[in-house]
Amino acid sequence: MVVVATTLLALAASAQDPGTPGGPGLALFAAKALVAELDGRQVVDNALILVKDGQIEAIAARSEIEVPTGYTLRDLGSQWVMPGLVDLHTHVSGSGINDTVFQINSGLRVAPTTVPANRNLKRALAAGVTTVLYIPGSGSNMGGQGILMKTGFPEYERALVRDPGSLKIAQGDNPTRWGYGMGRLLMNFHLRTVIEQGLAYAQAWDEFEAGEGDKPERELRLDIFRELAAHRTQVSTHTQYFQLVMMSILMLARDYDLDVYIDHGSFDSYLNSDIAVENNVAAILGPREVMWPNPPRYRTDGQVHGSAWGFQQAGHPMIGFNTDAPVVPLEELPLQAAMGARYGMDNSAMQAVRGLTIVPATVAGISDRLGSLEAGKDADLVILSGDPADPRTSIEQVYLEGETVYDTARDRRRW
Amino acid sequence: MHIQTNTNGRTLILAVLLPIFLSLCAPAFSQDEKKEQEEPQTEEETDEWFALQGGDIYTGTGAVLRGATVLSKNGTIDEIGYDLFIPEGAEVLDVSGYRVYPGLVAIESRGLFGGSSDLANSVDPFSKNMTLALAAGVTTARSGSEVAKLRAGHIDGLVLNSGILPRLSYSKSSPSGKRTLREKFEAASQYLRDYAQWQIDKKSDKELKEPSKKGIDSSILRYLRGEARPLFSASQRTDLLEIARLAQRFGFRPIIDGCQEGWIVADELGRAGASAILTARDRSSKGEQLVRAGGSSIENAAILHRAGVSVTIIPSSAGISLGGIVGRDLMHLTVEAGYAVRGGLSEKAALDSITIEPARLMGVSQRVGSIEVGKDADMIITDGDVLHYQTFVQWAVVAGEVVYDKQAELYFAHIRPRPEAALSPEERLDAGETPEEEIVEEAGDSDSPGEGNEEGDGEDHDEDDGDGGSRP
Amino acid sequence: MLIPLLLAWTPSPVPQEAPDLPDLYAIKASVLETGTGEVIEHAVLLVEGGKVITVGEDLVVERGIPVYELDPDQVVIPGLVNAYTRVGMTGSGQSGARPWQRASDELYPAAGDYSGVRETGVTTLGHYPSGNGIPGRCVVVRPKGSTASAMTIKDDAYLKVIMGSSKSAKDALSGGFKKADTWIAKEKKNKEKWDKAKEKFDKEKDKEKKAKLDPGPYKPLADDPSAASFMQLRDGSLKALISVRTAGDYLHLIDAIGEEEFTWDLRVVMTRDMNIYHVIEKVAKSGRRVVLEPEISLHPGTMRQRNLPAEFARAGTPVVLVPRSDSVAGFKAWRRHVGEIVASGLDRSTAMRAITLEPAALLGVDDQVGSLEAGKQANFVILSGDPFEPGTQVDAVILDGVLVSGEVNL
Amino acid sequence: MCADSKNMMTPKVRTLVALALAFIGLVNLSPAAAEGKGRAILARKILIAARPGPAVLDNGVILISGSRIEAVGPQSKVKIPEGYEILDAGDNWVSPGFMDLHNHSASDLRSLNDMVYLTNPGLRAWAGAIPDTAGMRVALAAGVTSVLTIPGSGTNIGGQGVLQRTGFRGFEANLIRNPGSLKLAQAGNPERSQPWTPRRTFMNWNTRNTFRRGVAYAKRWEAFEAGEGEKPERDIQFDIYRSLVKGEAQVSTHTQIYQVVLMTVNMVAIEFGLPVFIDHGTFDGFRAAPQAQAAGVNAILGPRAIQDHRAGFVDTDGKIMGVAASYQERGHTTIGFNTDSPVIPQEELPLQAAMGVRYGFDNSKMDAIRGLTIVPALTVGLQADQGSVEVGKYADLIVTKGDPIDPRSSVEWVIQHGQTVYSTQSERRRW
Repeated sequence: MVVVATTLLALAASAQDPGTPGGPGLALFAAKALVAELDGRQVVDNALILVKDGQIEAIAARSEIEVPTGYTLRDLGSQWVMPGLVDLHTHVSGSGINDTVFQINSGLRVAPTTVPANRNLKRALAAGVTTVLYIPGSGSNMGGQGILMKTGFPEYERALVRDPGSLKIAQGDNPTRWGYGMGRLLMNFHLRTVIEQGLAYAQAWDEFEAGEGDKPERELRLDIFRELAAHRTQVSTHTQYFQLVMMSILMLARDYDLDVYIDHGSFDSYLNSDIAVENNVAAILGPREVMWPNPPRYRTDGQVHGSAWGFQQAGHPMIGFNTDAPVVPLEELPLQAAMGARYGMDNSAMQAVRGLTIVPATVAGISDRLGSLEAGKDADLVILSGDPADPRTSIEQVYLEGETVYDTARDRRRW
Repeated sequence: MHIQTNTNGRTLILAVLLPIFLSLCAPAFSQDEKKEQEEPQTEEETDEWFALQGGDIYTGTGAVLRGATVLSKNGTIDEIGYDLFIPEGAEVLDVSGYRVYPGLVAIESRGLFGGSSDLANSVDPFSKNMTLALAAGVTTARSGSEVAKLRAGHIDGLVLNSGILPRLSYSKSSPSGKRTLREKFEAASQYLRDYAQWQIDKKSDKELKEPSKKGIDSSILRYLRGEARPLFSASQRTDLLEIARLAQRFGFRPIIDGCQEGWIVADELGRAGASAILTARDRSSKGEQLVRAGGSSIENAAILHRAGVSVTIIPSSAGISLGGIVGRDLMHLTVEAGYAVRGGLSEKAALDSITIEPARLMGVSQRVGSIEVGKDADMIITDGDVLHYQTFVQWAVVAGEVVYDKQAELYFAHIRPRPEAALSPEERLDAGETPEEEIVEEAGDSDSPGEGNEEGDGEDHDEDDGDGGSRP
Repeated sequence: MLIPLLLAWTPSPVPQEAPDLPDLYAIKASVLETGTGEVIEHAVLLVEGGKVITVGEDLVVERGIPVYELDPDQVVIPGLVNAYTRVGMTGSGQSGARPWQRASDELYPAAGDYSGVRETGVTTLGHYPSGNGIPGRCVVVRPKGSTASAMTIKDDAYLKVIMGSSKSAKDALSGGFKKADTWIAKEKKNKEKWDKAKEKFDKEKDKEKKAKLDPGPYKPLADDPSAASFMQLRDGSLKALISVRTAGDYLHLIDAIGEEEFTWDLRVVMTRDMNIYHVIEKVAKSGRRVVLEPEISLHPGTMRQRNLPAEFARAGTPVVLVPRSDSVAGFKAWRRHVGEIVASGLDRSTAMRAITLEPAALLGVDDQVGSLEAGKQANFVILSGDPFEPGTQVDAVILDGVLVSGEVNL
Repeated sequence: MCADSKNMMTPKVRTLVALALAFIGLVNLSPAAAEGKGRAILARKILIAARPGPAVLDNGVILISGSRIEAVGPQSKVKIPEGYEILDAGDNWVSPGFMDLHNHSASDLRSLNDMVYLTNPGLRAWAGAIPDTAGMRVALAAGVTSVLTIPGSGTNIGGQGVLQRTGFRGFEANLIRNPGSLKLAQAGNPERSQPWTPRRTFMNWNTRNTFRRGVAYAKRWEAFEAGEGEKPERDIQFDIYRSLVKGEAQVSTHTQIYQVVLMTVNMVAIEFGLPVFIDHGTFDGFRAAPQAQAAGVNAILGPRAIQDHRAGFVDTDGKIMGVAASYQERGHTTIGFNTDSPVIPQEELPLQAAMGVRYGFDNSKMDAIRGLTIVPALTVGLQADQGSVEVGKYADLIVTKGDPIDPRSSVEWVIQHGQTVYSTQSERRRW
């Protein structure tokens, strides 16, 4: 009996940690919790967060709820708590992600190239970045399928959040380097060709599964479109200039009804913000945060226009940030938000924090698990000394599904 | 009625002659001028008279003489007015119903004279381009360092002046170049001061010897003495400012070619007594890193002119182009001037910018650029407002001789052949046409506008409205 | 009284070595063009010693004189004169002014072309030296003879000058005359110096002293060949043939000549878009000859045809026509080409004159050749018909009274 | 977007957006928001430019309600309703906004030519379109209120053009019609740009073959939609031909010398029966004017305005011929003008007409202004909405100091869809 118990304890040793699955509950006291709900609470002062089985059980002001018995208490003193940061444009979870044999590679997947918890990801974790979308490069029009993964788990299965995480489309520039005198018009045509095929393929399957029509022949190349058609995954677009972003919005989102979001929209892309709003296309910005003084077609009269500011001007509510790591080191994701705010983005309603958490989580369709401090969501918590966007702020601890994966008290400070 | 206008005409002429002749700068030129003017006489034994009768004469001095006559003797205007006595054997051209303007002056040209440099010995006076330039109203043009008349069919009496528009460079692209030029100016002005001092001192001390000219740039001395004006090519604000400062510091009047951002620093240029050679339609966007105004502006000519900078206009291409893309070459000098009007320049100033102003810059304003007694009989006869896009030169007269006749040449005879084209411009869809303005302008610089003109502008009003109403 | 001779006409076979004609003979032709513009029917041409004794209509031929009665279709015309050719010449010229240079120095009697030339009916040639600027002097030859002197009719016929719209070209001409002036001045000084010395010598009485003072005979200044040429132009012993391309060139030529007075004619180089028509009146007034090809040119920028030779002629300018291409083949086509511009408006007799007497006059040999008149060389061509008809053949060519091509039967 | 983000625009957010929009005033720059108060414009001279219909109206008034013209007439007759904002143009002239059917510069200029294939009917200029670039802002200030932005002529069929306005911000606000046209370049440029130097006969065969297949594809769809035959497989390469066959888009043809223009008429218009217009027509193209006129092929001419005697083209007997005049002389009655911007700066469109007139185009019936307004509108089938000052059409109007094609007549005001989109009163003159 006792033996059993002890063995059980022994077995659960790792699982003993409070907050982790099977372990006892964990109660965190924090001076401030950046809740970052999509539509609702943003901040809770003197907050109490209950964590159980890797999930957030409850979050409220200390005065409002009792700490259940058996819960381990941790007082974080003056420190803040916030949800783990999400970056939807990264390339550093592995290598070998730019296949440029063909222009259209809707069948390729980055999954087989993934190296979980690698050096880059570890440093990112230490910066509070807990979830990334790992996508193919923009060497070709359609680079392939990315995956959503957590940065802190060394095991692929645990790290994986969703595969396919997105279909990567690159509309201009980089792919043109590919040669053959190919310009944007032809690349655009190729995209349309494969999307039309893909959607037809998806529809054929739907019909078959609905019992109509006979079984379509399986086509790896087009399977991803079944996911897209069912809105189970999104299109992440390498799209920057006005006319490319316009295409992302009007062609991909409006005409083909794909879940698409602007991935690193820069330069004069913000001039599309009104149609972006109309068509519910989120704007994930960076690593270029300001319009160059000398944009390709528009004049700014020498003024420096922040992309985030620009989108905000048209009242765009879904502005997020990305690093395009390694273009910008993944751990500098918060800096992207900081720069957005620096160059004019109104940050009065915590837009910077939202842009690092709930906004990307929402557009990636994982806000049921991630992106905010809400009951039922993964306990991916970042314990930090203050405003996350402020470079002076230091990250003290990072919890992943309740487990302490980074702790400056225990590990050497990585960032 | 006639007599009255006639006298008006005369007073006008007198009124404007004086200032013009006074304004003749540079004694250096007057010598050249004598040389030039003798030539014709030596060749003709008998005087050659030419009378241009009945046209509305836009003298270019502000005066408009309707239905008047210009009489020229041996290529020089002898008399302008009404009921003139026409000598025996004079060649007479009746241009009633047409307009007479001074021949246009192109401050830059390519390929009009056939020849290379040394026009007197290499000109091809029958070249197609020369005829086409005359068809565009150009009767005087600069080629290299020479300025010459388009005397089709002649190789004499051609070159009016040479060694004109000496170039200097003073640009931020070459700081060292700027320094050396500044030093040259320093030295030259120092020399002039010393020389003046010496003039005084030597009265007392005979031994005192003249300061040495050694190492002094003689051309710069000429600029400082106001005997000549240097030409700079500059378009950017900073360069323009620097040149203006240099000019004000040492006291010379620069001519600036390009001048795209002149409208931004117009006042400085005005104070420096600068003149601008520009293309009204110049197109350039400013450097984006600048938060101030910059780049080109359609208002450039107007703003500069308002600031007292004399403006000379030249199209973006100074050659004759038959490639088909029209409106940007020397065949369309008047169109370019039209764009300056679009930008706010007055019609009068626009006409000056392609006649008297360039003539002044090239030191030949005592010969060409306006219709005045004593000047060369270089005139163009048009079927309407010279700045209107539809107007064609019907005849071009150079040195009192018809050197171009639209109907006699192949090129444009078929376009609105003369009888039809004799329509007065008012009958055209043409609002740019505003003689009132000329009169107003001219009321400024001469005592009385004269009834002849007032009457004239009255007419235009009526017909203008009339035409509007009569349209379907 | 006239002895009618019947002669059986047989078309001449392959031209074999032509049988010589007697020293004295008569030619009876139904048509003979003298080259002066006169056309004689039933003409009789009497030749003796290579010269024309007389020519006229239905002249009585003394008994015993061999009479060659031509076929009724055949026509006799003077031997053709090409005043501007280098056929048979081989030299290559230099550029710059070399007015002393002589084409005669490069004559090569054995040149194969001459026999070909003879067959075309051309009996007098004006050879000019090649080169640019002022290439040199023309020599007049007959296409016959084994030595240069045997060929030569006249040397220094004209000085070829090339004029263009350029300072260098104009200076070459006006500068030449300046050279002449300076040489004359020098020579004058030289002479004066000698005269003084002579005077001193003559005055001197003392024998020894006198011996020392003897200046000897006057030695004129070694003459400067190019200055000399321009002095010759002035004194009329040399004329110029000045070639221009455009109307502008002509005006620059007049400008370069300035006050100078000398004899010159004009060579107009035919180009595609010729604008020489601008100065046709001026040229006519100047009374100069003009040398050009029988060519229909286009009015610049159009497809309109212009017959410039006819225009020059109509304006009163004496026209000299030369073959379009300077080759034996060109010589063959010559009459046909002249025929073309006759068809399109050039007066016929002017055309005939333009290839015979006028060029002879240009070369200054019209006293010997160029027309069939008493006392002139018996150079004539027997044609199968009208000279300007395309089909017309050369049946025989007689040069200095001697048959040099084809045959004539009794 | 995904399930969650579908509701990203919660009511709260939406009001926020609306507010924000209102604040930064983007509203006045989108046609949707044009509705509301009426306007009355008075002017000494109004160029109606109707076709068929009058050319000019003196001392007239134009009533605008919302984005369209409500009434046009003499000031003496037309009554201005209460509360209408009155713009008195005084002695200035009012005319319809200009339209250029050959524009490249309302785009990024990097997406003009895809040189991989010779015929690319599937490509869309849309993908590179930018209606309100810095350059086009200047064009607007010159009165150019709509353009047909087309692919380049690097290949025989460059792709589909797009019809855009220039007065508003962003693409959708400015979109008139997409596809606007199919760009066909028969010769002149394509042979230059291919490494394997195809020649005209091959290019013509290849182009013709593409058209044949395209039209066949369209016919199959027609049949299917008429209930005959089964559903054809979708082919976006050829979809444009469905629009062409329906007459919903036209073939805009880079076509120049005589034989090429003739081929445009004979092949595209007559053989395939597609709506097509000449979009250059220069050099000696005018020799085919009678055929073009007979086949109803409009001539949008430029940017070359004259033709002199040139070997290989035409013997003009030394004359310098006006291109437009030459079409007119040969009986062509539907003539417009273009710039091929950026070959000619877009703002110089009116100059093209002026030069046409200068070189002999008969403007006594005011066809020059029509060539910039109603003719292009007719040519692309937009005459119901624009091209003249007539009731029911969009209020796209420009106010000029005088004759609008005179370079001296500056543009003072540009009104698009009833709203002031440019005015020299509120900003420095751009042009």
